Amino acid sequence: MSIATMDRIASQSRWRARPVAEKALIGLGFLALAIVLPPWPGAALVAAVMLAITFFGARVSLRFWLSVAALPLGFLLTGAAVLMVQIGPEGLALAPGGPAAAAALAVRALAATFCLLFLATTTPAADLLGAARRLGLPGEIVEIALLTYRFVFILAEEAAAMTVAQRARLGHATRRRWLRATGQVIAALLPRALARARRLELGLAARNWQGEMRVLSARAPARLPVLALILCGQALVVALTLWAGRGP
Amino acid sequence: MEGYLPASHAIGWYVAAAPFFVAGTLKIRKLVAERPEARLTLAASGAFAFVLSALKIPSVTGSCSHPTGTGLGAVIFGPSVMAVLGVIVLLFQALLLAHGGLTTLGANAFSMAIVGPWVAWAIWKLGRGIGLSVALSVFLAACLGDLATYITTSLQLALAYPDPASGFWGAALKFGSIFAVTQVPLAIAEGFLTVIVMDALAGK
Amino acid sequence: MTEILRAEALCYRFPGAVTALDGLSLSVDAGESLAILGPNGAGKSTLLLHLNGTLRPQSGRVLLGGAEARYSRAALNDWRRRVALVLQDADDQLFAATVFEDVSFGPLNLGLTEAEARARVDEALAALSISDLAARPTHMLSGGQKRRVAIAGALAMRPEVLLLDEPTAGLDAEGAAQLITFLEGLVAGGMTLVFSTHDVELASALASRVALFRAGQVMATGAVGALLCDRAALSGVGLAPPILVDMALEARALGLIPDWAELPRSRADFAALLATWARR
Amino acid sequence: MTEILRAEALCYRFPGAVTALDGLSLSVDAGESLAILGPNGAGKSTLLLHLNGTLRPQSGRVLLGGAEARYSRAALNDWRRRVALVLQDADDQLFAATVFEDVSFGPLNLGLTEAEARARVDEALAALSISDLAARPTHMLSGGQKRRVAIAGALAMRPEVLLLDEPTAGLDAEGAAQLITFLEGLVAGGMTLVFSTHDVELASALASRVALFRAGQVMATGAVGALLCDRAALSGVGLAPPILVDMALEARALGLIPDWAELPRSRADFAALLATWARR
Repeated sequence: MSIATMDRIASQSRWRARPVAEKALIGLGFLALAIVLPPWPGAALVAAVMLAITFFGARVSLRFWLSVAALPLGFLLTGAAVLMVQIGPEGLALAPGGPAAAAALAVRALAATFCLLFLATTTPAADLLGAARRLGLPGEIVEIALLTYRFVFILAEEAAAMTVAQRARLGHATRRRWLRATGQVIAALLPRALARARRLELGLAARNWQGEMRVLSARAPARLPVLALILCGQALVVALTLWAGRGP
Repeated sequence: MEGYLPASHAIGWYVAAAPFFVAGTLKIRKLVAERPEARLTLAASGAFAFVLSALKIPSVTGSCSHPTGTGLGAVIFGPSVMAVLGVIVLLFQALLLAHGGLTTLGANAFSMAIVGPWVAWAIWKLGRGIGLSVALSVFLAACLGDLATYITTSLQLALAYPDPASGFWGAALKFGSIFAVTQVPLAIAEGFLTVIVMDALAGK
Repeated sequence: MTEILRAEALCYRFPGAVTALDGLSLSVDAGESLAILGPNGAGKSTLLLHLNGTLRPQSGRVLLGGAEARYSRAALNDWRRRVALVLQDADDQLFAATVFEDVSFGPLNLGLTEAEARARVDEALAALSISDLAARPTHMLSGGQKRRVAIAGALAMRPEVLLLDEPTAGLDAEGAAQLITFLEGLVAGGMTLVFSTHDVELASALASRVALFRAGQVMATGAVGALLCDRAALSGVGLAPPILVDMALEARALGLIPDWAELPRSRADFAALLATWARR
Repeated sequence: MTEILRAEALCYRFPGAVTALDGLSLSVDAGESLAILGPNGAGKSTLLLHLNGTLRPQSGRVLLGGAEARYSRAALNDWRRRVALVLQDADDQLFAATVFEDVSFGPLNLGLTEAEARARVDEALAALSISDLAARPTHMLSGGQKRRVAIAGALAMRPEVLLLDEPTAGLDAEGAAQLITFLEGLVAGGMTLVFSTHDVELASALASRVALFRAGQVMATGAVGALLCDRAALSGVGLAPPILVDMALEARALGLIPDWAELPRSRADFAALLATWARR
């Protein structure tokens, strides 16, 4: 997957135009629940709800979602496997509570990953940063992050083109040459990145830049009833979890 | 990855990383107040760090992986700025690539944007101070900065998931040995890579 | 005609590089469309950066509406409001996440209120027929779309003069034709246009006057009809007349066209000439 | 003629983006100069990336010398040695400190000895008349020089086919003319050339055969003389015939040129036509 793919998917999402606050409340709210609530049945409920919202609400492409989810899920398997074993006096052995611990971790991590994937596939990172500024993150940091976002795609394209050019001249023929060629790409990329920064400085000066990066936003404001509905859904998940955990 | 740490640990690492992030932010604010265009340079540097962390490099053992760039970033930009740029990079890794996560951002920032760069920077300074060559200092800084990052990650995981029989240290050994298999060859590769980069940069 | 901009004996040298401007003088009249024509590396972009105060001359001066330009923040503010610049690579100018946000940058820098700025953005997007792109992320635009957004960002400041660096570079025939038609419309509406190019065909299609550049100096200036058929002057800067003009000159030398007849600027003009010959 | 490369029913779609190649088939004969002509975004660059194995088709296949291409590391190495690629932006291709080092990148990757590689580099630099630039740092070159160095880097691998993406983009008239002359020489020496362009004039000057592209498909292929005077086919991809061909077609319609006469490919050809009319 190229760096631009997820962003492309997010900006073409059916839910792209939805207010960021609504999507953030869904994604981040359930993310918090996923790690705060007891994994069973709390995180499992969150996972189910997030899958439903992702595929039936935002209609994210299953094929794309699976291609993105594969990597974190791979990590998850290794991590959970570690919990299955213990190091005792007689060396490596199966941990007594291992399977249960591994399953709990797996459910929580799955639920949390589904929340992140929902956010990442429906909301371009730039929208989230704009919202973070409104929530009080320092303006300079948000501006730098937004400019980073802008530069990321340009530089990624340049790096990709350089890699293609190197491969065309057999730059990856051996591992040693590959490592060397990658070093050359990185070394070529840094001055290009800084030169771009200087050129953008000129370009912005020509647009009468006064030292602050003010722009108008055309984003829809969040709707209170929708926010309330989301909160109700989250309260319901909490209530169900507590009820189930009440014991016999 | 997302959801890997229990809530208390997630919050704890956010709190632990916060002072470094705030210190870096204050430094950047001062820089930007003096030279507004520093925003562009910092952003270009951050984007550079992100793109470099998405490049594929061959590891010594035969698999491929991604460089972390912590050593290179620390040597070029300094560790305090790297704390902020590193957090921005980690945020975009989560949102654009689904690598890492938001609940684990604090923990990852602590290991990759704070411990790694500070260790790399200290070794670079030390190496130059005791008269090692530039190449060797760069190699050690990048390689050990990388390792420090992964040792920190292992310890973070061990804290969260102590071994039922042998406790924290047993868990640290378990997580550490898994990382050792994958990360030691990669750290060596990244050390070589960083030397090549610094060498090529010096030639420009 | 009223002079709106003038460069007098400008010199500029980038540190560690060759001299970009070498005592260059040039004046721009209100309402004209001036092509800065010359080979790559002649100093064309550097001149444009001087004409809106982005670069400050190392010697010489720029006059804006007859008065010497000053470089105080207030003066620059006023200058850039009046003289907008569109760079060759739109990626050097677009920085915001979406098209709408980006175009609003200039108006907000002018100190307009949000409502005024919003109106300006809508107007500029409509002028370039890209209102439908407003919410599109800037990095997902095609080259031609980026160019339009950059121009919209400049027009949203309602300038008197629009400076464009290689406006059709990288565009395909259709994209270039659309842009030329749009810019012609702007000039017809009273805008003053100054654009740099290495393409005689573009100069021929869009300019009313041409300044020939080489090595940081103006070698000649003249009306487009006169200068673009001056083979000697053009070859002095490594160029040749536009194809159709060249062929018409050939025809004139052969006695097919009378000396006083106007030279063709478009395929249609040339086709009309052919029709005349066919009727004989 | 022997076929050297063939694309069969290639499909490629970038995730989340429009389809770049849509069941495209095309064959390249040894020794020809083939122009891939179409508007921006038609899939031209994506095709070139398939022709040297950089991208792997999502369906369809590529044949190299009649055998289906394979994507193992060894097969790719052999493929790319035989089919070299020069990208549109030379900056993406030059990363070594000096011109000499950069051109030696390919030969060294082929596993040649230093002495052999050195000989290859000298030969490639001489072919492009840039031997004097050998020690020059790559970032201190002009746009035209960078393009030549990039081509030298490809030629130093002694490929059978040279793929060029928009070879004259960004060059001024003089730079473009020099490059075209050089590439003509290469073809005359037996090289197979495949280049992408949105410029009919370039296709007319350099190609022996043209493939018209639109929306990831080949709309038509034909000899340059036949296809570039087909107004209907060209307008189907948003293009018009080269200016001189267009005017000659006009003249033919008016009865000034007999139907069987060859259409002009250069200013000299057209001037000769004019001379014929003047003699009548």
